[in-house]
Amino acid sequence: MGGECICVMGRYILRRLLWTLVVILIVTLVTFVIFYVLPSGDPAVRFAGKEPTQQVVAQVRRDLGLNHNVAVQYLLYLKRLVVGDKYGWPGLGFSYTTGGAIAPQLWQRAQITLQLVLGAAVIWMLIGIPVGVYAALKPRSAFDRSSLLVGLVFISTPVFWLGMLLLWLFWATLGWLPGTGYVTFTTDPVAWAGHMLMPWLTLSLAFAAIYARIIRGKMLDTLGEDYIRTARAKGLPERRVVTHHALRASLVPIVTLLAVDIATLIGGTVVVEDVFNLQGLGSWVLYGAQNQDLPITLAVTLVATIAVSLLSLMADVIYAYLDPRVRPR
Amino acid sequence: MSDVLLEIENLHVTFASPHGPIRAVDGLSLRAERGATLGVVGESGSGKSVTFLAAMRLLDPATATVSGRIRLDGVDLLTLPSREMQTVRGPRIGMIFQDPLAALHPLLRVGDQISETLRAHGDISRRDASDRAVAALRRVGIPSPDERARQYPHELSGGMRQRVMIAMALVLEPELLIADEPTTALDTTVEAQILALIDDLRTRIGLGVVLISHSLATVSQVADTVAVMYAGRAIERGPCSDVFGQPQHPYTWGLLDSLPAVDGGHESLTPIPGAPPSLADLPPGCRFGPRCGYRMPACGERVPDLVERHAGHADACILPMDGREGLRRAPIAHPANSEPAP
Amino acid sequence: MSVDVSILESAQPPALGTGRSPAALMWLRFRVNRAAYVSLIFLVVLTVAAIAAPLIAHLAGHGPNDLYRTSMLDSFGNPKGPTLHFWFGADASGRDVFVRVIYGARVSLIVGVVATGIAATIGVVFGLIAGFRGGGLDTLLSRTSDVVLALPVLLFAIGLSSACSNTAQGCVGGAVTPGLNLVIVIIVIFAWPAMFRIVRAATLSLRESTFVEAGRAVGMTGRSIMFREVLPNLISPVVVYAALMIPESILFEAYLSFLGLGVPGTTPSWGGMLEQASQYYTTAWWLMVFPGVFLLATILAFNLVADGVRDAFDPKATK
Amino acid sequence: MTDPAPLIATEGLTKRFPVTRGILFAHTVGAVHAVEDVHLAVRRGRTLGIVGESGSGKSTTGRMIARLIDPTAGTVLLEGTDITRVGGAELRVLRRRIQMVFQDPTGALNPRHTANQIVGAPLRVHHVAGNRAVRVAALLEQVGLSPDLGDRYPHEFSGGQRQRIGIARALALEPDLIVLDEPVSALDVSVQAHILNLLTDLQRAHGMTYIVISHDLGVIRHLADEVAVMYLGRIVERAPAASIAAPFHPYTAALLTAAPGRPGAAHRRRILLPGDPPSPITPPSGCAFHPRCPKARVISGDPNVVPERCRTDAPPLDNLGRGRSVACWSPVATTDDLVGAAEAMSAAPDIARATSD
Amino acid sequence: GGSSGSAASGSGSRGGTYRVEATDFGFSNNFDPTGEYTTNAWGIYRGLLIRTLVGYKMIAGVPGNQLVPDLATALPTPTGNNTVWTFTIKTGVRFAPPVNRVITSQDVAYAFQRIATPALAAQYGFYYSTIAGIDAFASGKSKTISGITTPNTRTIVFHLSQPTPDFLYRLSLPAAGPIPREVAKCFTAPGGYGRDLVSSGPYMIQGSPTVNVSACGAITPMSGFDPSSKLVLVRNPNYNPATDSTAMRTALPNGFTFTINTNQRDIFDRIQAGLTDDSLNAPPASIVAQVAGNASQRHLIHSGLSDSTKYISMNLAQAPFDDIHVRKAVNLIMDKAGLQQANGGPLFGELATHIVPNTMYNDASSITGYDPYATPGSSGSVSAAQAEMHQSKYDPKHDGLCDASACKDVFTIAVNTSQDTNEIPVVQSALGRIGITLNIRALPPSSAGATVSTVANNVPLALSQGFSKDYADPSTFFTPLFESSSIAPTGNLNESLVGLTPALAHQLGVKIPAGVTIPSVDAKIAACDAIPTGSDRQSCWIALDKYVMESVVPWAPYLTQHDIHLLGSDVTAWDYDQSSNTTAYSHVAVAANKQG
Ligand SMILES: Nc1ncnc2c1ncn2[C@@H]1O[C@H](COP(=O)(O)OP(=O)(O)OP(=O)(O)O)[C@@H](O)[C@H]1O
Ligand SMILES: Nc1ncnc2c1ncn2[C@@H]1O[C@H](COP(=O)(O)OP(=O)(O)OP(=O)(O)O)[C@@H](O)[C@H]1O
Ligand SMILES: [Mg+2]
Ligand SMILES: [Mg+2]
Repeated sequence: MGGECICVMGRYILRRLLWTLVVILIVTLVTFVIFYVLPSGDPAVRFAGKEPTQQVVAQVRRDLGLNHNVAVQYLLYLKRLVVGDKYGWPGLGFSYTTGGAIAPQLWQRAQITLQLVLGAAVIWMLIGIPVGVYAALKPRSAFDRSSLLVGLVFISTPVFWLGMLLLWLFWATLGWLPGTGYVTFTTDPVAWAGHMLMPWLTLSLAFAAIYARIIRGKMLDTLGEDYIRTARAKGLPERRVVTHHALRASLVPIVTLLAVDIATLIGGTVVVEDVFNLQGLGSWVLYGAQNQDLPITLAVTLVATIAVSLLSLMADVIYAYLDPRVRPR
Repeated sequence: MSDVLLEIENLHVTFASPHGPIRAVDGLSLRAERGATLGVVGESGSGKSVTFLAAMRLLDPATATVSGRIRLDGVDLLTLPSREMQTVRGPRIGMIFQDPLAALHPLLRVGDQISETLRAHGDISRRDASDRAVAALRRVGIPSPDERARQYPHELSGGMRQRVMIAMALVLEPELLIADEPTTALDTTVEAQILALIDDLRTRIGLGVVLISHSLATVSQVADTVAVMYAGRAIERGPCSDVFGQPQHPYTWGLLDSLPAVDGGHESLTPIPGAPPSLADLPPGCRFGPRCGYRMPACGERVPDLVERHAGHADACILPMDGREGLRRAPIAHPANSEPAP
Repeated sequence: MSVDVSILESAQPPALGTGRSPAALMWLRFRVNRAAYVSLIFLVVLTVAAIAAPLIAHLAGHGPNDLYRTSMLDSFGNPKGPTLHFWFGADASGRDVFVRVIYGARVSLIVGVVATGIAATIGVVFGLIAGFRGGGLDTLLSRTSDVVLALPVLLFAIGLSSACSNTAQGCVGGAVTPGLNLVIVIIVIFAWPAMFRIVRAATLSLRESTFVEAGRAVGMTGRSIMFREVLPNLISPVVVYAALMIPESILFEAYLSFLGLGVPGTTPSWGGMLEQASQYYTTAWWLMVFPGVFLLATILAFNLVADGVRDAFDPKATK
Repeated sequence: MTDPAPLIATEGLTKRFPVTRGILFAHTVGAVHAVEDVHLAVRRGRTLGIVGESGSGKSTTGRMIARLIDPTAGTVLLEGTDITRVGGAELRVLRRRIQMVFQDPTGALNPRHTANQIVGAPLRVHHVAGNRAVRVAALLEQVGLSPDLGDRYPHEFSGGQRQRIGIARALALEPDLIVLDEPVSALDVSVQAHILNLLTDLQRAHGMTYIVISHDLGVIRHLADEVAVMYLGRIVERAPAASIAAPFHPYTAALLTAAPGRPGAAHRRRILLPGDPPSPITPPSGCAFHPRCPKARVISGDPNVVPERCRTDAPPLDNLGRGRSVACWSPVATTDDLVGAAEAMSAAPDIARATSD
Repeated sequence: GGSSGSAASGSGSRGGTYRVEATDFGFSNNFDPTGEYTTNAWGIYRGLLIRTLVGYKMIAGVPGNQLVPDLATALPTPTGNNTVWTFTIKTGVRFAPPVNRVITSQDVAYAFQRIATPALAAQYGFYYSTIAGIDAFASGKSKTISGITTPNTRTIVFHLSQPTPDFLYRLSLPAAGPIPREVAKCFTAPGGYGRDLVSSGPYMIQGSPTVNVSACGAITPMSGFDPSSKLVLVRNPNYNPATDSTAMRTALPNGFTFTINTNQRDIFDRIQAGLTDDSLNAPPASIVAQVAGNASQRHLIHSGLSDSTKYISMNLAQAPFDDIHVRKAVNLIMDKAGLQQANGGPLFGELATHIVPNTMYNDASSITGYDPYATPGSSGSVSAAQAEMHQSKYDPKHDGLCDASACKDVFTIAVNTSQDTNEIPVVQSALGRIGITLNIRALPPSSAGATVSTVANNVPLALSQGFSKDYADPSTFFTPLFESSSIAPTGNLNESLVGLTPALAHQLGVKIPAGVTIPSVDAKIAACDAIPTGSDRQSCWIALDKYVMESVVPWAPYLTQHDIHLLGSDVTAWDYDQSSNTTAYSHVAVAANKQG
């Protein structure tokens, strides 16, 4: 089975990667189309200064590659993406508004977003799993009910509002935590953590609640499974039944969920980054879209799409590894 | 027969539900003996599974209230501290369930699931445990057991999964095997294999077996003693040949008369009228009374006890002993020939 | 432990079980859930208040866009906090926050209900067709929903809002005008795939169910099976999921408005008010607290109702 | 044996379900040989029983006859007319003549429709003239349900009652043929008897033709005039119900002895077939039963050896006269020697292994 | 104006570092002077890094807008009807490391070659379009710009193809500063040179000396500048104060740091705590209010009156604003005091009553106090506005309200930044009083700009428009804003379409309502623009300003914003650079002893 399994898996992964490519093509195309067909501004005009002559505008267009029709521009973009440009590989071009190269900024900002998302993920898992498991072990108890209700409050809280509330409380009023902004870890680890703490919390509370809910449900389902009864009937200690049999089965589906959530957040922390002034991918794409800076928008879109596709693929592979039933045979 | 292994006395199991208590088991008494097979039959919902889950203390204490006595070799399991109960489950009583796919952990290799049992109940090295697991698989007739041990439940066929379950239940060499509908999910030919296997193990290692089934035929094939359950109580109990040969309780009569014969013809069957009572709303007196063709006024007054009338053959019916056979041929009355909604 | 639930279900007291339509049963079960019931009452009150907003404004003596810049702003244009006449204080333009909060309920409720309604309808119709008919159409719709889910929501929202905002008549030939309409369009675009997936999956399994086969066996046409046999059985997942979509839509509107992409500031909306609050929250807490509390309470109420609806439809879910 | 005028007949009925793999670009990697070359015929007013283990293709055969799925090959003949490919309006007409009752009484009823709606559906679909409500009430009464219960939903009925509703629906159009797919296997014994009685009563009253599918020989022998035994998609034996007790096919023999008989009846010695039924995706060569066949071992005299012919050639369904046919190269005369052979096989490890993979 | 009291302060001493923080540099061309077109960059260039032939004293008020020689020895007198301008460059002015050599006339000429190189996208290259031969160079037809000659290393002569009286002002823009070819030639894409800018001023980017300029491939960005985090300036060792004057640059601090701190509130907290000195961002009104209310802190607020006008622009080709009475009524009803308050109150700006800010007129006496639409308290007058509206064709009922459907739901573009958002309700409420209701789209600044400046969008009304000078000649307002020739399909600044002719309208796809003639001021602009700089020219512009306000009425101007700076307590000297509308970095000083 081994060899064939790997081969089948490989083919499956290849197919998924192919589909990822298709999605990337479509998503970037849509981005292009939104940018060109719908909006109002001509980036060249802005680039060309306050009182541009038509020649200058034309020249800027040429420089920005805007003189070709959309289809050609798109193809050129793809080409540069594949073969690279003067800023290296992949060819992501330069910002229409600042003239700076995209790629180095992208990595820099991706780091911040990644720190934000991963930190938040750790927090929400650390809160969500124990709460969910404990609630499932004591269904309908006071803890269960109150965790459900508190969780629902978290789920219902708009992230930006929570962020503002935290800032108002812990920064503006109490002065316990530093305000918005970002300090690199290497500069000052304490300041780094101080600055990240509120964004992490803001991002993770709703997820913690959602995960607690999901884990509680999965755990309850699992605890109702026949094989848990079997484990008990074998005389296993309750602790082992819970950890080894119930938790294991309950957490496997969480892997997929986690990967997809993290992936979605990589392009989706806009609001938190906005509130906390973090110069990550989210605030960048907001900037790019609001300023019609297509290369920025495309770069973030690309990263987000790739993150979603690859992480969900990874999740599926891990899932297949953890759950023999879904391994391709 | 004196070698009583498991003795259940006046067992009551009540489930709390939003619509009032559900009396799933209601004053049940049973006995299982060493080296013999006790067959427990009854329609769906009659309390067969609950009884033995109660014996294993596997019911959720949050919803189920259990009272009465369940003695294993004279020790009351219901009062045992839960740590000691863990040493009963597995080493002393093994249990297998209806749907072997659902009853095996889908994410663990079958060999590991067996050796885990061993490691939980004794100081045994990982290696020895897995060797013994393979041996257990071999004993239940699984070909190339060492390969199978490394497979996952979904990779095995139904019959094989049930064999794994049996191997797992027996690996600690318990005295009692409780098999709750072990063959319902299996094909006819495979069912025969499994029943034969259980029977074979029983004779070979002197195991006590409780075989729970809703199929009279299945039970009749392998059981030494049979208990017929109805609405949470045993209404007839006795040696297999007696219970099926000279059934005493009108309900047993009804069950047997409902069965189409394998070699029978088209003649009309005689079904039991009505449907089992709601456990949340039991009728007064004899639970079977409302459906009974031989009902007497006294039936509605008290719950008849299980009384032993011949050697080892007991029933819970108020009808006078003499002339029961005659009655069976000529029922007194016949309530409406349709079953009401539960 | 195996619980024979069918017995539990049918063991309801006869008063519950007989002669009542499933809807009535649902309602009975819903009412048992106190949190959901209270939430529903809150939402009803909120809806009434939103409808009666002009009346409330009249009673308060301040219209939603009346400016009290001499009395409620200092010389720097900073707003003043709650007073006897301005219960929730004033915003940075000197408008009555209380009245605007009440008016803001309109946007949230309309968005929640209308966007969800449209998205759910699209999702159900597409999902039903895709799941039932299968084939190329299914592939097309499924892949489309995949791609939509892969699209960056915000970028799309920004693109659409800038595209539709530069002329008086909006975009797509005037079909989409900025503001509430656009917000609803954006929400619909991103919300239908989830419903689509749920309905499609449910339809796929229902299509294999025996009663559908029974329908065919008695000679029903495909369409009749789809609408008479399959659709009624989708009510439960659809209603349950739609109930969950409402708070999500409201939240989404708040996000869009917060980012300045939602309804115009002249229409009071909670998200828009909170956007303004984001400039002032360190000094003017009331701008943040009141609309935020209402937004949270409304979303929470919808979530609780959704939970209640789910429990009512599926008593097993809560355990 | 071909009947002079069978109501329904199949010729070479075959169904293969493609086995696909892949998510994005699904491709066919094989086929489930669900039904292979099935010939059947049932005369008007008679009952054919199909028995066999799970996955042997009973339901698939039934569904093809009821035209719920299309055969891969072969024909279904209703009164001699080929109905295999009819569609549209013709199929609607056909639906009035062939109806089906399903195994799972709960699943077969739409939980969102009342009993009246369910039973009335065929009348509505086929625009049957007359007062529908009256007709539905009559149907419910016919199957032993009070018409008062008509506005209840399926969950408010017991299993037996649900099956009655299913039967009422099948009766609504007064079909000539009813295919009953495991009509009682989901029911408790006491309820099962009610339904079996109902079915016999109805047949007597209306002169309908039944095809009854079951894995329970008791049910089959109770209802059927003729029995067809299926193994891995093929009919291995056909016999009048009365004479099936003396089987010719070793599989039938094993089935008969394995099936728990009526309690109290004399026990036969069981023929314990080793292993599990093979996968219909890769059916064994030759006679599909040969890996598990004790008779083959009796012939060869060695539990490890199967005669060449069994392994290479599929035996045809031979007509042995008196309504009996069997598909076996070496039909059984007595079952006694099979018991021993089967036991020897179980002991021979490599065979048990070969058959269970 | 209000600036005088708070602008210049203290004298200060040498040393220390002047620390500035900003949420974002917002550079438009990555700090490459050839294309960089932002106020903040210009302020830094002028005060610290780039010396142009002519410059400013970088002080507040009208004097700050007067040209003075910088690199040039003197202000030249043009010959040939303002077409020939000859400059002599001071001796001993040297580039900062790594170039280190004396600045020559070729370095100035090279700057113009860069401006004329299309690939470098000089964003305000249009100011130099009258230099003879610049187009030929741009199109590659010529290797040099024929209109710029450098007879010797100290002399540079500009020959213009047409009279350009304000040419001197144009030479004061940073793009016209000297650029060493040996370094800049390596940067062929827009913005690249910004990271290796070679200073000619008293400071330079930190790390300049370590850049290897021997070969293009060896050049690395200067370590002191990272567009996303910081700009650090240190003293230029080659700067010779003798070539400069303290009137222009006192250059007291030892260095400047411009640091990105994305948290705006934090910046002002730090300023108040004395941890930093200044910000490129304006402090929010809430903070200013708080500081102003505290007697001990009030002195930290400084400001200068920026040379900009904030206005509501009306489209003369769109109903109902095609009717001058409506436009006048809009001016009369507008609650300018309310708009001022929305922007933070009087501290944040003075009411504007006409087009060009007074500080841009050398002698503003004849226009100071001019307010053709004066209303009590500047809060708008319903009676006056309705009386005006009464005369309009859009008031058929003659009730003083705009009754016609054209006045309902007038499509309006607004800007969604915080203060501009605050203006919306004020305008809406004011216009409501004369019967005009608005259909408002509040967009981000760049989209709003793009939308309004695309003629085909036919935006009737645009709120929160602002215009600020590039240099202190009123032509920088009138020409782009009101000349018909500046109407362009996209990027159009003449949003009111003043001077739109039917032919042009047709070409742009705009419909002029029947019976409407759109006034033109082309001739008037041309006439003023032809006058050499001086008081005649001024008077001409002032007359035009009044004419536009009374007879064209394309705008409702309302605010000249104050550029407010909250300063740290270490700042001992500060002034406002009127020419750049920023802090006068060349005149600031910090308490050196308190900073290391
Ligand atoms: N956890 C539980 N909570 C409430 N009721 C329960 C629970 N478990 C079992 N019951 C009820 O107890 C009764 C007896 O159930 P039990 O499972 O013992 O029946 P059974 O005889 O095993 O039937 P089957 O043949 O269907 O397995 C049923 O009515 C069932 O609904
Ligand atoms: N729609 C289908 N697609 C693929 N395979 C199918 C399909 N329906 C049935 N099969 C396969 O065809 C074979 C025969 O199935 P069928 O349902 O006819 O068996 P059966 O004899 O009725 O069994 P059971 O007693 O379990 O109902 C099985 O292997 C089954 O898995
Ligand atoms: Mg059971
Ligand atoms: Mg079947």
